[in-house]
Amino acid sequence: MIDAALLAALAWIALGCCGLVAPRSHAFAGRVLYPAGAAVGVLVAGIAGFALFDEPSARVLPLGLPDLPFHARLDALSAFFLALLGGVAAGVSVFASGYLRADQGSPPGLVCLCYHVFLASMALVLVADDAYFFMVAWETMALSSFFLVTSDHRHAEIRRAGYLYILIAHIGAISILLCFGALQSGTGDYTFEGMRALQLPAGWATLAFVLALAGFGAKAGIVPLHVWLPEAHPAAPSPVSALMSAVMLKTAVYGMLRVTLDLLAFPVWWWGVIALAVGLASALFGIIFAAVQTDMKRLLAYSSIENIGLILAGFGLTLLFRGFGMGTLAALALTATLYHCLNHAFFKSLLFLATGSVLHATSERSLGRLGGLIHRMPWVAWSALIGTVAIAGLPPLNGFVSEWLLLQAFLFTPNLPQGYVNMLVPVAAAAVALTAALSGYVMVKFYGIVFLGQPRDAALAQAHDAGPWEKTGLAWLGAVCVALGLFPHVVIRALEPITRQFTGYGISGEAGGWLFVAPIEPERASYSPLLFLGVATLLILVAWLAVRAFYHGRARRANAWDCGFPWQSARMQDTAEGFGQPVKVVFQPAFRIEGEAPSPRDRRPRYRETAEDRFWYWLYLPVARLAERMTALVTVLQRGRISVYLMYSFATLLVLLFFVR
Amino acid sequence: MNLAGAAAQFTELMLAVLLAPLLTGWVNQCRAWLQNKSAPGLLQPYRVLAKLFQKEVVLAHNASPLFRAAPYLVFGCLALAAAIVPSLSTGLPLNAAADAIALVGLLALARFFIALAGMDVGTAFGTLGARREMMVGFLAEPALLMVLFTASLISHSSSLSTIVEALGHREFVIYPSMAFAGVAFTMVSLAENARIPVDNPATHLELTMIHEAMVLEYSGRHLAMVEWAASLKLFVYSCMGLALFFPFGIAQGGDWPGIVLALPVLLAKLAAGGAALALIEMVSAKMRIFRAPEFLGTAFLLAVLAMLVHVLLEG
Amino acid sequence: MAAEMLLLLASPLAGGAVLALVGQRGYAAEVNAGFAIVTFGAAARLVARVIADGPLSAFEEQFFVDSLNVFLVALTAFVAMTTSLFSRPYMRIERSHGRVTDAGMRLYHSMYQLFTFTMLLVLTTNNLGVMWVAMEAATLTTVLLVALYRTHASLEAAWKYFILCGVGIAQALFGTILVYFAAERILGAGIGSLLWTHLAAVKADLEPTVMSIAFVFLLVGYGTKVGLVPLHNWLPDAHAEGPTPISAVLSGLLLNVALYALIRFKVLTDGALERPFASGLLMGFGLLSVAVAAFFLSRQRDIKRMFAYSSIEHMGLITFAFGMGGPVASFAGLLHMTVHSLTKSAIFFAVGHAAQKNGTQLMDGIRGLVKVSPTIGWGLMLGTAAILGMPPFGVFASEFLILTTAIAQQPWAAPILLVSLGVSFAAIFSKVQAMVFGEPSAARLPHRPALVPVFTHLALVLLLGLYIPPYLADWYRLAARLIG
Amino acid sequence: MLQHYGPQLVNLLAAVLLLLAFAMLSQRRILSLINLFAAQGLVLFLATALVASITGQPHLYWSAGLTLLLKVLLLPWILHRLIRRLNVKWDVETLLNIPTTMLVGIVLVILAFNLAAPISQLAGTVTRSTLGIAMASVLLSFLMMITRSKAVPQVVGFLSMENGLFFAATAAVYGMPMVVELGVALDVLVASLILGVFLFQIRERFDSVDTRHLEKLKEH
Repeated sequence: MIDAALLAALAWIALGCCGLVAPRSHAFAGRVLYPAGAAVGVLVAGIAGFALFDEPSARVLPLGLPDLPFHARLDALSAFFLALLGGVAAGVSVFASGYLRADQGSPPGLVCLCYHVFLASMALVLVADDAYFFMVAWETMALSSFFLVTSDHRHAEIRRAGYLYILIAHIGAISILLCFGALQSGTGDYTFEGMRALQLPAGWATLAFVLALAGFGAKAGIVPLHVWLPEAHPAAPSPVSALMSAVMLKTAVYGMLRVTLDLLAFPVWWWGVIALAVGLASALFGIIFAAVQTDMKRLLAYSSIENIGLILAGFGLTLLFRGFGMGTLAALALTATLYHCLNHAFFKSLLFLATGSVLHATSERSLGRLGGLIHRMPWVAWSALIGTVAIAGLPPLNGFVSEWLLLQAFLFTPNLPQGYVNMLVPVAAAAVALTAALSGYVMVKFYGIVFLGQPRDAALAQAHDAGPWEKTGLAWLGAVCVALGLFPHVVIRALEPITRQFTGYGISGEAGGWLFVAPIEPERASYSPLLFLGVATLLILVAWLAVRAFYHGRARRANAWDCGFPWQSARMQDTAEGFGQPVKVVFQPAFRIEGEAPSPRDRRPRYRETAEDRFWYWLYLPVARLAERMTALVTVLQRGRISVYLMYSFATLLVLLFFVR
Repeated sequence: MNLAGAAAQFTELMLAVLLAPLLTGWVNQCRAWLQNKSAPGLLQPYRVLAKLFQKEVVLAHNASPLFRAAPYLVFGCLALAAAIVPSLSTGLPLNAAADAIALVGLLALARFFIALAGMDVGTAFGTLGARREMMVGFLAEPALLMVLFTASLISHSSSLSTIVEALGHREFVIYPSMAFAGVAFTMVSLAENARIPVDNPATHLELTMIHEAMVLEYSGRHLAMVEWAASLKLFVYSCMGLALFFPFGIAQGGDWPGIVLALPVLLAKLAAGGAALALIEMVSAKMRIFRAPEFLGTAFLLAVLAMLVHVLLEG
Repeated sequence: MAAEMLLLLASPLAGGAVLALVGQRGYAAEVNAGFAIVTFGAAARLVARVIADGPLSAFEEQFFVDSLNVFLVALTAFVAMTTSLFSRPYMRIERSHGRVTDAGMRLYHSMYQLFTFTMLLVLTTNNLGVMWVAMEAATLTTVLLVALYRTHASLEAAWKYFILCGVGIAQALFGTILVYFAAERILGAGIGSLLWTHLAAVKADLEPTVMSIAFVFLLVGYGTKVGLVPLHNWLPDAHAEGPTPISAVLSGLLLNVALYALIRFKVLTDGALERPFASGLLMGFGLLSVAVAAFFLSRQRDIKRMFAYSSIEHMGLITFAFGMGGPVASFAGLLHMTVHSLTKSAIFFAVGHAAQKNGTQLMDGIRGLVKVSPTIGWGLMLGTAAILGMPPFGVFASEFLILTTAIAQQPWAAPILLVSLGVSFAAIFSKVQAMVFGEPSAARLPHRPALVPVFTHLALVLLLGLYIPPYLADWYRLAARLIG
Repeated sequence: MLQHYGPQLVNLLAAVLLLLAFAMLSQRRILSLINLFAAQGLVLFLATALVASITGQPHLYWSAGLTLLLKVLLLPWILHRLIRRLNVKWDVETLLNIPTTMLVGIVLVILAFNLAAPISQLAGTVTRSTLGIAMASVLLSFLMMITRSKAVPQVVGFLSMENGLFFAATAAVYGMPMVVELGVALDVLVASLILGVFLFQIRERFDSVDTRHLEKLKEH
């Protein structure tokens, strides 16, 4: 199994290198390499599917440091994320083969290389079984994705975005590195086996946990380390943003789970509280900011922050239950977490690809100039609708299932032995509910403004639907979203090995047969998407047929009525700003709002309002200023006068001599 | 699921679908009485529906298939919701298919599509209505969820029929948390059903309307479906409220005699509830649209408070 | 043994003489490269011998090769060779631009060989006095090269280089005398008490006070050449103003060699004092250098100057690693020495060509390199990624080991390292990204860059990141055990 | 006789050396600075020769001869020519005024003696007590280099530091092994030649050998 996985990663790298054979040929890369990459993706998913129920298999490669060859291991957790990677990569690669065109800055062969190295490095991150291999794969992932983000490096803002991304990624990587240092705590044994065996004292364990949270959080984009995310995702080509948001963020989640649940065999309940708090903060922050965005890819990027926040909340809940030794509930929370990872991977990549098609058709990212595309590009619109319903967490699609499981996990919290946590839980549940509702709001805004209504720009009349490759990719991802929504019991059973491995329990035993999902026991809670969808469809059909049967199906086309307003133009619809206004009003304190409103006597009234991220002003700019000050400080050392330089060494000599005495 | 259960389920569903307009009519009549106007008659909603079904549909030029599908979708969702809520009896087949959370999700789904339909034609009022509807939604939905959570914390289950059985068929206990939840639920259902003080179903006043603005472009059978769905929504919420806060006389496990007994009880409760709703609408004034968030925020906080109270006093 | 040693030292010496005699001819550069290649061959033979039959000494122990210095010998010879290959076209272009006179070229070539000779002498000699002499000679041979362009800036840089290093090295001589003084009381007067092997044998009995004072003088002396803060002031000037090949060998080799001398004495001192006195000092100075250099980076405008500061930072990191000691840290330090000199010289090669193409060393004047010349652009980008500790390059391997050991053994140092590495990454990457990407500022120049050395070095660094050959590893291990 | 008075004579010479170091520190005129340097060389030569005759170590005679040749004759001659060619005979203004410099110098001497005291106890040589003086003169030359702003005095300071080192070697350990002595001497010679070349180059670039002109390279 592990060999197969490694070979698949190798195949990806090989495909990438093939890109260098004909670096300037789009046809070769697009028609040969990317489809092949997609095939490898399917293969990876298959391998992982088998490995999920298989015994963990390990392999030591003759690479790496002398005393530390590359250890690779494929256990249930890795297999799960590997399956996620493969499944998404398949769809995205097929899409990419139709998508990547001549207008990028870097030659296609180079992009192809970076793309496949990116995929391979993510796969290697998931199978790495020692700190060095992990870090190598991790940073390779960062570097290759950086080159992908800046592949169109002619624009200054894209370069800036890439820079911000790689900087935060690198600092995060250093902190992960230090975390591993704390985990091996001077034994010099960097393999995960060694770290598992090691029993760290509480202080070191907590240090490691905090470092891991910070390091992986920087990659996952948790508040306040999220600032790179809304910059990098719009900058990158859409397939890349899809991969980054769908899979790369999940590798960060994987790392968190691996370190905390696996390597740190040291359950401390209040770690869970930290993770829960950070996660909910990120979730609310992300969705609130998504609501006021005017760039469709930025909007999706912020919603990624939200989803990562929800995942982190589930993770925190897992830690909480685990810390209090409640195995079944921990298993439930962990299932919800992983399930949401899976869902987010698919619907978010679907949506990013859809925005990519829109971007190609209209070369327009700003919501203010889109609209009515459901007529021009129906295929994209309908597949995007699936993604939208899913991400809004509405039944019967997949987004709802994971949120349902998460809320179930919350429902069973209040018999915790810790009073304050009991108080905290209802609030947390409320935050989750609020987030879910807001995501519905955001998605109505997204879909309604991009695809519905009248075109806000004359140029949109020329918009064309996506090509066959892109359609295939979208269809695949959409289909998976539906399947994940309709057959949750399958997924839950697939997750059982993982939950058993880390919590000792599985929840699929009570899963109430093939029709119902009942995580704890049927009379506590149960949900059956199939029945749900079946009855709903039945009712809808009956209603429709009845209406047709008893009455008529006549319809006449006319101008919209709109309370009889005579002149209706596209500009009378809500803009993105307008649609976000209520959220801006309700959650005012969250934003840093600047703008001017026109006075009644303005000749040419102009309205401008920007809602900025406070963290820039709270965290990042101060840090930059501090560094600036330090620089000014050390600069004094290098003033150019040779006597002064001599004095430095003289003083050093004297001071040392004095202390030797 | 046995055949009897299926039959009971079907009865409950059809009852809801058929009685929903009647409830709307009843509420309007009560309101008219309280305003001592002459009431339009109890069956007026049915007449309206019939008329609308007869009329031909006028579609805006750029109305998409989504626009045409939405009314049926919404109707279907709410009918399903009506089937899920244990109005006559608990333990029916569909109760297991969806619990409280799924019910909220179902209502959200309906809202989602009607809002999209509102934006589809791309008129000023349509988008305005959709925006306001979603604004109401993103505060009302979690509040409703929290109310249901309070109930499910009490009954250690999120499945509605278990909740009802726990609340209704055990020995009588006073739950202070349910008081908070009740207030919150009332506020939420006022907002959700486009009632005063949040919205006014009777007017088409541009600046204040929410639901009406959203469905402004609908006509003919589509409008009929939308209206019917709206009254279904009112019916569902009423039944939900009654099941949560007055869970008496609801049959168990779909046994026929129980259902036969439960029917008049339900009707009585609905009549009382409708009257109460009309009374509330009478005594309160329509508030500015930007007060709505505060109103709903209060409801949300009350619901959360209800959970806290439960954890504190009853946990 | 003696033969290889003789060849190793004679080849560059002869090269210096020959090139001084023939003067600037068309083939001088080739001759230069030829001698460098011969030297490398000799080094390779020597390495083979040492791998075969362990530590060796020659000429009644005046010369001594163990696993610690043999790999530095190999490294030095190798980088000297590649640099000579690089300097062939580079200096030719400089000449054609008229920045260098014929006399200058003659001086350049012969001094280049002599410089190689002195470094090899420092590395191979067993006699601490000779080591000092050779170190001073290394300064003397390079100081004229730094002033090669005869511009204001280059003269100033050379003058500072000369005075600061001269004074520093004088302190080192005093330290050496003190060591001799301490040794003489045990081993008796005469040449024997200056031989490192003899001293190492009796290091436990050396007089602690004397050794500690001696080490202070030696630290200030050789530390100046290593470029430890606050003794570093000559380094950026000399690197920025000298010809690029010289910057490459200065920062790639000379700093290593000086650090090597320091390590030899550190071993003696820690042996004499029971407490880790020298190690503590090394750690402190190393950390200080890392932190200060990192903050210097962000204000640089001259690209070579910036990378000079990054050399200070990396030497600090290596010094810190040796100060920590222990098998892992010392191993990491040696590895870092290797990969740093390879990477940094590669970067200087690429930078040299970039500067030649754009006609300026100021970073604002260099834009869009990947457009102008993809090879140079990617060479610079990858080199920078490597030097900033991006895997899968070798620098990451050593930094990985150093940091993970640091947080386990010296937790207090971890935050300092974290901040410094973050700051330096931010500074260097932003500047290099701006130079490599974006719209180009300069037109293509006719000449073809000599980028074989660049990519050879980068390939080696990549290899070291992914796979360290077993004999090399054993070699590092032995050396690490030697350092302790 | 010599065995008895020799060490005392050496100590006397050492004292003279220290005196000369102070004199150089306080000296303003370049010409006399060079002469003082020559005198220092002479004292060094005498001391070395004396130690050689006391201990009868042959290689010390060699180094004595070397000192005479290099430090007393060659280098002063080179320096004289240099300043004649560069005609920089004028006074040297110091960065730090003379009395302060003197005070600092005294502090240095105290520090040096303190450092040397324990070591001198260990020394088996008759001239043990002079190690402190050697160290002091090294530090003093260092101080002199710091306080002088012109190039030539800095060079002289550099060379006199070398003298101090030689004296340390002689006094503490009866001189380093021959090969080292030769190497060091060679280095010093080459260094001073290169310095000469430099001074001319600097001169022709900056029309002055004031190191204050050499402050362009710095961080802004």
